[in-house]
Amino acid sequence: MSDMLELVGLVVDLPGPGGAVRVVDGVSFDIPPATTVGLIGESGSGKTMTANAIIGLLPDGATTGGALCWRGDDLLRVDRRRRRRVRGREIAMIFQDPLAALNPTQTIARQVGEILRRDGLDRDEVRRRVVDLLDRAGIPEPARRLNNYPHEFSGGMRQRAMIALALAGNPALLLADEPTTALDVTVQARILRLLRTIQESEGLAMLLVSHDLRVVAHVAHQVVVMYAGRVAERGPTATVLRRPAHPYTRALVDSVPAIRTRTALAHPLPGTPATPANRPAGCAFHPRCPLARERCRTEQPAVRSVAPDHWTACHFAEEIADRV
Amino acid sequence: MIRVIVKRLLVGVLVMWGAASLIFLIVRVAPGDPATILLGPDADPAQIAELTTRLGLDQPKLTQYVHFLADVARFDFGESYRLGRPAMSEVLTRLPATAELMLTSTAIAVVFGVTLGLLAGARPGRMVDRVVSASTIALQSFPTFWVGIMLILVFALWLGVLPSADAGTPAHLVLPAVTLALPFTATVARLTRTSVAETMREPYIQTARSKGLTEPQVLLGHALRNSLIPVVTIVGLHMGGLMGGAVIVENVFAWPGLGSLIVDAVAGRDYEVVQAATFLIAGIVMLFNLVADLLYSRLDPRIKLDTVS
Amino acid sequence: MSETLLKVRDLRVSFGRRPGPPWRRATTREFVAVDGVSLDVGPDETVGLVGESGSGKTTVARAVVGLVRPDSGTVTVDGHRLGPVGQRPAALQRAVQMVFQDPRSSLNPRMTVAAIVGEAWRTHPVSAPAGDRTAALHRLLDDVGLDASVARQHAGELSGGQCQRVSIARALAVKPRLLVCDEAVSALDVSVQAQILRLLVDLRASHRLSMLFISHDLGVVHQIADRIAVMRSGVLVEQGPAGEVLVAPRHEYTQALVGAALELNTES
Amino acid sequence: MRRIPYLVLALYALVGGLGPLLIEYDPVPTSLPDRLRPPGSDVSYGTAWLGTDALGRDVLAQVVYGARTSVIIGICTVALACLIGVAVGTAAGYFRGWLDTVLARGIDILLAFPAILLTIVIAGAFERSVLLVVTALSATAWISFARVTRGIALSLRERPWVDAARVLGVPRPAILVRHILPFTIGPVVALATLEFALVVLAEAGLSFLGIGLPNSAVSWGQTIANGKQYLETAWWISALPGIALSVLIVNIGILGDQLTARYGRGHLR
Amino acid sequence: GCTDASTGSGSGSGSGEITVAGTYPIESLDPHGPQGGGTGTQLAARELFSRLVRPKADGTLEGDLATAWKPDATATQWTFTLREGVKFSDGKAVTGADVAASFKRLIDNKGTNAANFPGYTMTATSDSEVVLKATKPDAAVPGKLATFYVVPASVATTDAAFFQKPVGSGPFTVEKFTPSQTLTLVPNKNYYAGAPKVTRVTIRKMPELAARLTALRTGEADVVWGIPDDQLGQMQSDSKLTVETVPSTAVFTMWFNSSTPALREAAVRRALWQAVDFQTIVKQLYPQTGGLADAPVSPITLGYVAQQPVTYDPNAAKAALTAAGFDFSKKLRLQFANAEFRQFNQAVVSDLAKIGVQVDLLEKEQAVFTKDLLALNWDINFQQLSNPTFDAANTLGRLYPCAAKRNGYCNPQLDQLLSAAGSSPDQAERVKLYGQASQIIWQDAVGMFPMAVKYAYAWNKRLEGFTPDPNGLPDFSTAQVRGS
Ligand SMILES: Nc1ncnc2c1ncn2[C@@H]1O[C@H](COP(=O)(O)OP(=O)(O)OP(=O)(O)O)[C@@H](O)[C@H]1O
Ligand SMILES: Nc1ncnc2c1ncn2[C@@H]1O[C@H](COP(=O)(O)OP(=O)(O)OP(=O)(O)O)[C@@H](O)[C@H]1O
Ligand SMILES: [Mg+2]
Ligand SMILES: [Mg+2]
Repeated sequence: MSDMLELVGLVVDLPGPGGAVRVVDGVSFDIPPATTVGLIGESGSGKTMTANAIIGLLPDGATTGGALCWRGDDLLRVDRRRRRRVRGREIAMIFQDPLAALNPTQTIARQVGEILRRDGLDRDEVRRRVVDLLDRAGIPEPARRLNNYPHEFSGGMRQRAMIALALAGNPALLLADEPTTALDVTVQARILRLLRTIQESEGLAMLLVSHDLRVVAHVAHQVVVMYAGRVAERGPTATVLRRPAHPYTRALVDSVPAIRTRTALAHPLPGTPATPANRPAGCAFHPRCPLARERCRTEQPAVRSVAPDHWTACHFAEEIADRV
Repeated sequence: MIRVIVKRLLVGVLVMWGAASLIFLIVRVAPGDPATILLGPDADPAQIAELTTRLGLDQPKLTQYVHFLADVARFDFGESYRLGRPAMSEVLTRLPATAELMLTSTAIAVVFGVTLGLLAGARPGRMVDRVVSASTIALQSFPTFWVGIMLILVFALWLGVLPSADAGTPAHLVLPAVTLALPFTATVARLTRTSVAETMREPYIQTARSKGLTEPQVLLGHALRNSLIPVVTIVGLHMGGLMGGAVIVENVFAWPGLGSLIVDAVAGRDYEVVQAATFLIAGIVMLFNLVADLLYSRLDPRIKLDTVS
Repeated sequence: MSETLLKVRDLRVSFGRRPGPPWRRATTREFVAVDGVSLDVGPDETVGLVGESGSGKTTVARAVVGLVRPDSGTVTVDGHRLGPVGQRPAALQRAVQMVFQDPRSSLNPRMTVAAIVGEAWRTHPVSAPAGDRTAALHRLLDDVGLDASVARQHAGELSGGQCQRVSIARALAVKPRLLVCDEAVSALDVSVQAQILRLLVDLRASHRLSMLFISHDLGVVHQIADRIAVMRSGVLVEQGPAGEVLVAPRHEYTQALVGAALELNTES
Repeated sequence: MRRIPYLVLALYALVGGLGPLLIEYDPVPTSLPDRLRPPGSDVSYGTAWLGTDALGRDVLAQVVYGARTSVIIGICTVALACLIGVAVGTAAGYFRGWLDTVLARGIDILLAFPAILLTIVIAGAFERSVLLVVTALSATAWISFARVTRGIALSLRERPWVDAARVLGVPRPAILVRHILPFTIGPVVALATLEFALVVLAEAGLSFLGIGLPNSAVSWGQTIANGKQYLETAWWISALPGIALSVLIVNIGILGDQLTARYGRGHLR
Repeated sequence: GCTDASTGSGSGSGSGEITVAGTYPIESLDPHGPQGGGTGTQLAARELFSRLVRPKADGTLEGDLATAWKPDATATQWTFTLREGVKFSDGKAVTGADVAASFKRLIDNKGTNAANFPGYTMTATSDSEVVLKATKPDAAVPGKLATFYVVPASVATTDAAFFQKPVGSGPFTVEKFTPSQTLTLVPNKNYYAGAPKVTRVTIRKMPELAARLTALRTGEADVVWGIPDDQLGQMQSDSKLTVETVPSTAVFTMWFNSSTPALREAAVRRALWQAVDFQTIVKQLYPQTGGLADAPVSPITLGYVAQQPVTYDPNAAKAALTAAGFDFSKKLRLQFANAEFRQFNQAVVSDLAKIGVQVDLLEKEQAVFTKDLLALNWDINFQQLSNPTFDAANTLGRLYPCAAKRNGYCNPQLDQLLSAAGSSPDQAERVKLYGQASQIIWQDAVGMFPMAVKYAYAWNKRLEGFTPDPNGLPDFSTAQVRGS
């Protein structure tokens, strides 16, 4: 019964106009306790769907495959009640846009404390715990803010309230889907710092979904790079960003403009990102890949280890370092 | 808050003035005049002319309009030629019956409509949704008078469980209120359905689910209140439309309300009563809209009546 | 011809009402979004405008193209004072064009790419190519890195990056002197963002364009701007060459901004 | 499943269009000896498959011919209301300013005003005709269109592509026609189906109040209203056109739902 | 009896209350007001007030307030002897002064009934005698007075408050009155002929026929009249109900507008009449409540003389029209006002169409109909003309002289006959003269007179002693609820 979440060949199919679309295709990685795993990839690469599959909130009509091992159970196969128990109490989630993700017609206290109330705590106890949670999430004078509505909070405070809400069920794993995308840079830095503090002090496991490499670089211990619904590369953050073992990661890293220096922008990655709906055969990245050859067009590369803990899905990973 | 209500009431006065002027214009443009209709087909032209003068209807329309406005400002709506009584007091005596009918059917419509809409909207596309959607359209597709007469035949004549026409006891209220409520229920149900379905797509519903709530808890605890916001507006706006249904229902069920008074007044070219009734209805509709807005800001804390934030 | 192409002087914009849902009534309280901003853009120069959300960057941009009417202050191009949109002489109207943030909604999804560019040409016949318009269209699309086949597609069918390229093509079609880019790459994926930035850099040189480039991403601005202006709550707090402002910010707000920004390859 | 409404509407169009060629009917001649015969009876002019009315006229023929009148009234009213409503609504929403203020207040007035009163007065007071019924019903029906399109125009005018067109210098009429109007079509069509149903019903209601179409016109509303006193004894007179009406309205409603689901989201309020 | 039952509840058997489901609204209780001639007001007035004379079901007059009346030699001055000991409901005696004041009030109010008495005056010669002075010989005075009701002398010309709960000398007094909705009556304890046996009469407007008849069959209403033929069968098959029809004074009257060029010639009008098979229409549509008319006035009217029936002959009609140069391409406008006559008129139009005469059937709202009627804005006009006075003077004498300008027909000879008939004190002479006038009207086809109307009444069997009234104005004072 380890507190490690293991994704084993996770598959998510969504109904589309022309039949089911495999938006997550055999994704495997794990989230060890007390570790932050960053999940990056461009828009539509299936990051959100992966996170939603973990918490079990896929859109209507979605079907899943593979396995999600959590505390000895396969979350894809447990009954509805167990699934619901896991939600909020064992695995909690923070959503992208804190304004949209908070119910506009309920007070902050009510929303943060809802899970506690459902657990049968009395009012004063709930109130005390909510104040504590808000305090831990870094909301100043939490007791005075209890009866505020979401719209009366600033963006950063809303996200803090979301974090308090997620912590209310005392989860072991926190899923954060683009938690800072809607925020200003200065606020973003503060929220990221907070997330890291909480993760460290509570010993939480965390999945940080983002398309922003800088954010992941700052917070995550490990990264998983997704492209068109598949894992392209995964490994320790420093290794992956410094010595990518997949041309896509390489290109991503190169595309991020530095702030204090003027980089060249010499050879931006050509083409548009592949989507799960029209995923090229073979390696999904091959149309944009500078290393692509015939084999890439026909054969889907397996995820293989290039170093301890460092995995890639590229036939020619070894050549990448040479070309830099 | 008070200031806003006052402001709304002032705008309301403007709107009521507009409504009153509109009806003043329309009834006077319509052919046929009070004197002729009062005296009936047996009258001779001299008598008609005489009565027209007596009623002050020989004056230029503009003069009449100015007098009308001056009277309205003093809340004097004149006397009904037909009934020989102050028009407004006549309208007011009829108001309770119509109010009873309209409020009951609104209550029926809201209770059933919201329930059905909630059931359907919770899972769009499912069986319940299809059944509710189809049956609500069906409900809207029967002419009100036809439904009314059928209900009379079935429940009063054949089953003999309810009185057919007339007013007074709660039993008398059932058939007319149901007749009036049926299409309205359908409207509310359909609107609630759309609204619930839309709300269920909101991110905060996902948040609620991520707390491990059951679907009914999510639906009632998080979706219902937010979905009701547009419903409240429509219910407020629908009062005018309900009045239209009330005219027919009152006719069928001999309900002693405002609707039949208005129909008779229009037929009898009873200008004063038509004007007083319009004025009153416009006022009530405005009031309902104000109440809807107040309710609105209760339902949605983001909306402050006084938006000066 | 004067030294500067665009001259913004003491621009002040206030809004009588905050944008809000339609059921809200207008309020009379005034909100000053831009307060006394002065800004120059020289010929062939790119000026970056940065600042946090709500600091008034977009408002400045919209004032420059004439979509908002300033309370006071002037906007001049080549020494000609510019009024609001629709009241500008055609030549000046087309001299200043804009690329918007959201790639999808800045194109009418029901129009084909050819129609979108055609509309620009129809509006300003001076800038329309003499001779075969189809060939000219294909040339233009090629300039912005699009395939000729895109011409027949509806805007709704294009990807984000393609949309932004079409937006740029539409702007370029009327041969503007100044391109205002309001967060033109913010909504795009990093790899596509890099493509568009590259494209803008190239076009700037080939079309002799001046640019007012707005972004909240300091890294992006640094890649393209010659000079950078920093805004905070409607006021310009700092202005200077790009390297200087970002490497050695003088104003404390700029310092905070640069400090908060994360770099990919520095551990903090 | 999705096709059913289209099939039914096609069937109605066929019956309304071709029916009159196959079945002859003139509302003027009556055949008193054949009055109030149940469906399937043999009457002097053949077999009355759907029975006869109180003047011995064929109900089937009335259903077939009534389809045309009802549909024409529905279409004309909706078209008129749509034209006025869309023009006023888009203009007000796009141009804002005093036009919008006047419209908003005007709509307030008309909403506060019992619509039935307007209809009763117009329909009751002037000489009956299809045109009058259309006018009376349009007098209030346009409001919904104006409200919906105004809302759309209000939100569309803030769209970047409209701004882009303005920056480009595209003239205002062209902006309205090219960049605003096309986007109102979906919701307007969805609303039109709803209004169509309401209009057809309202015509029946007017006939009930005795202020509907002239007697020479054949419409479902007329037939249903004429049969109302025979609901117990000769149910077929109003039940059969009633069913025809209901089936039409249900199918238009379903169609409207489909269209709303496709285009209307968020705009229909 | 049952005293505290709420007026709204359906009357349970055994209670002395009856509920009357009426078609027409009662808008005003003032019999002298502008609407005094309206059916609703007339119905209420005869329950609330007394008249000098009143017609019986066969059209003959009997004394109400008056016990005797006689004209002078020229019939210009009529003397009425009043009944002794009649009291108003408030206990005050009814005197000659009250009668004279009421008459003055009637004249001053200038309602339609007042037009029957142009320049007439009434004086009270004593407490028990009044004298009516006409401006010219008028033999129809007693009949005309059938619509003249007596109120206390103290009532002002306009006195809305009084007529909310009026004081009268009729069999009933008002308990509650909601204009055009309900009128609740209770017996007048002071009624000279003894207070009625029913404890309460509620006259309620029920505009919808189905609701009215259902209420009757479920026992919620006790009396309904004006039942269409098509619904009569159902009532007759209901064992709880008594159904009766009575001949009325009403006649379907379809005037031709003789001032229209197309209809100026009598031959054309006669031909049109001939073209309609009224026999069949009446038999089919009104098997129980109608009969082919044979005079412009109904058989129970004074002045009725049967005329030669017009036989249906479409061929002859067509020939006559062609001979008269009738323009078949022009449409005639036939106007009527009430949906209940729609079928009849449609049948007429159908018959006319058969010989190629095109008719636009215009169903008009009452207000528009009346206006157009008086403005002669029609070619054929349909009306159901009834005659509350039972005297041809009120119909023939009032509507057919040139001066009346009611139908564009003008015939000095007819004027003369009518005027003579109106002023002759000799009843037989009057009937003869009206017969001659009727013949001219009939022959010249001033209008078509297709049907004499019978009113169908249906009432609950628990109601006894109820007599249907020929003018649709039944009297409830004689009725009694069985077992109460
Ligand atoms: N409700 C849905 N129904 C059908 N397809 C969907 C739905 N939501 C997402 N998709 C599709 O699934 C794929 C993966 O989407 P997902 O949201 O996981 O991407 P993402 O990596 O989170 O992208 P982003 O950075 O834009 O959030 C996309 O192609 C998307 O179009
Ligand atoms: N049309 C408008 N009506 C009222 N207020 C407005 C309007 N447009 C902008 N504002 C307000 O003006 C201020 C400046 O807005 P602006 O859009 O210029 O900021 P920005 O710097 O572009 O921000 P962002 O980075 O979020 O785009 C904001 O507070 C905004 O709310
Ligand atoms: Mg996502
Ligand atoms: Mg902006």
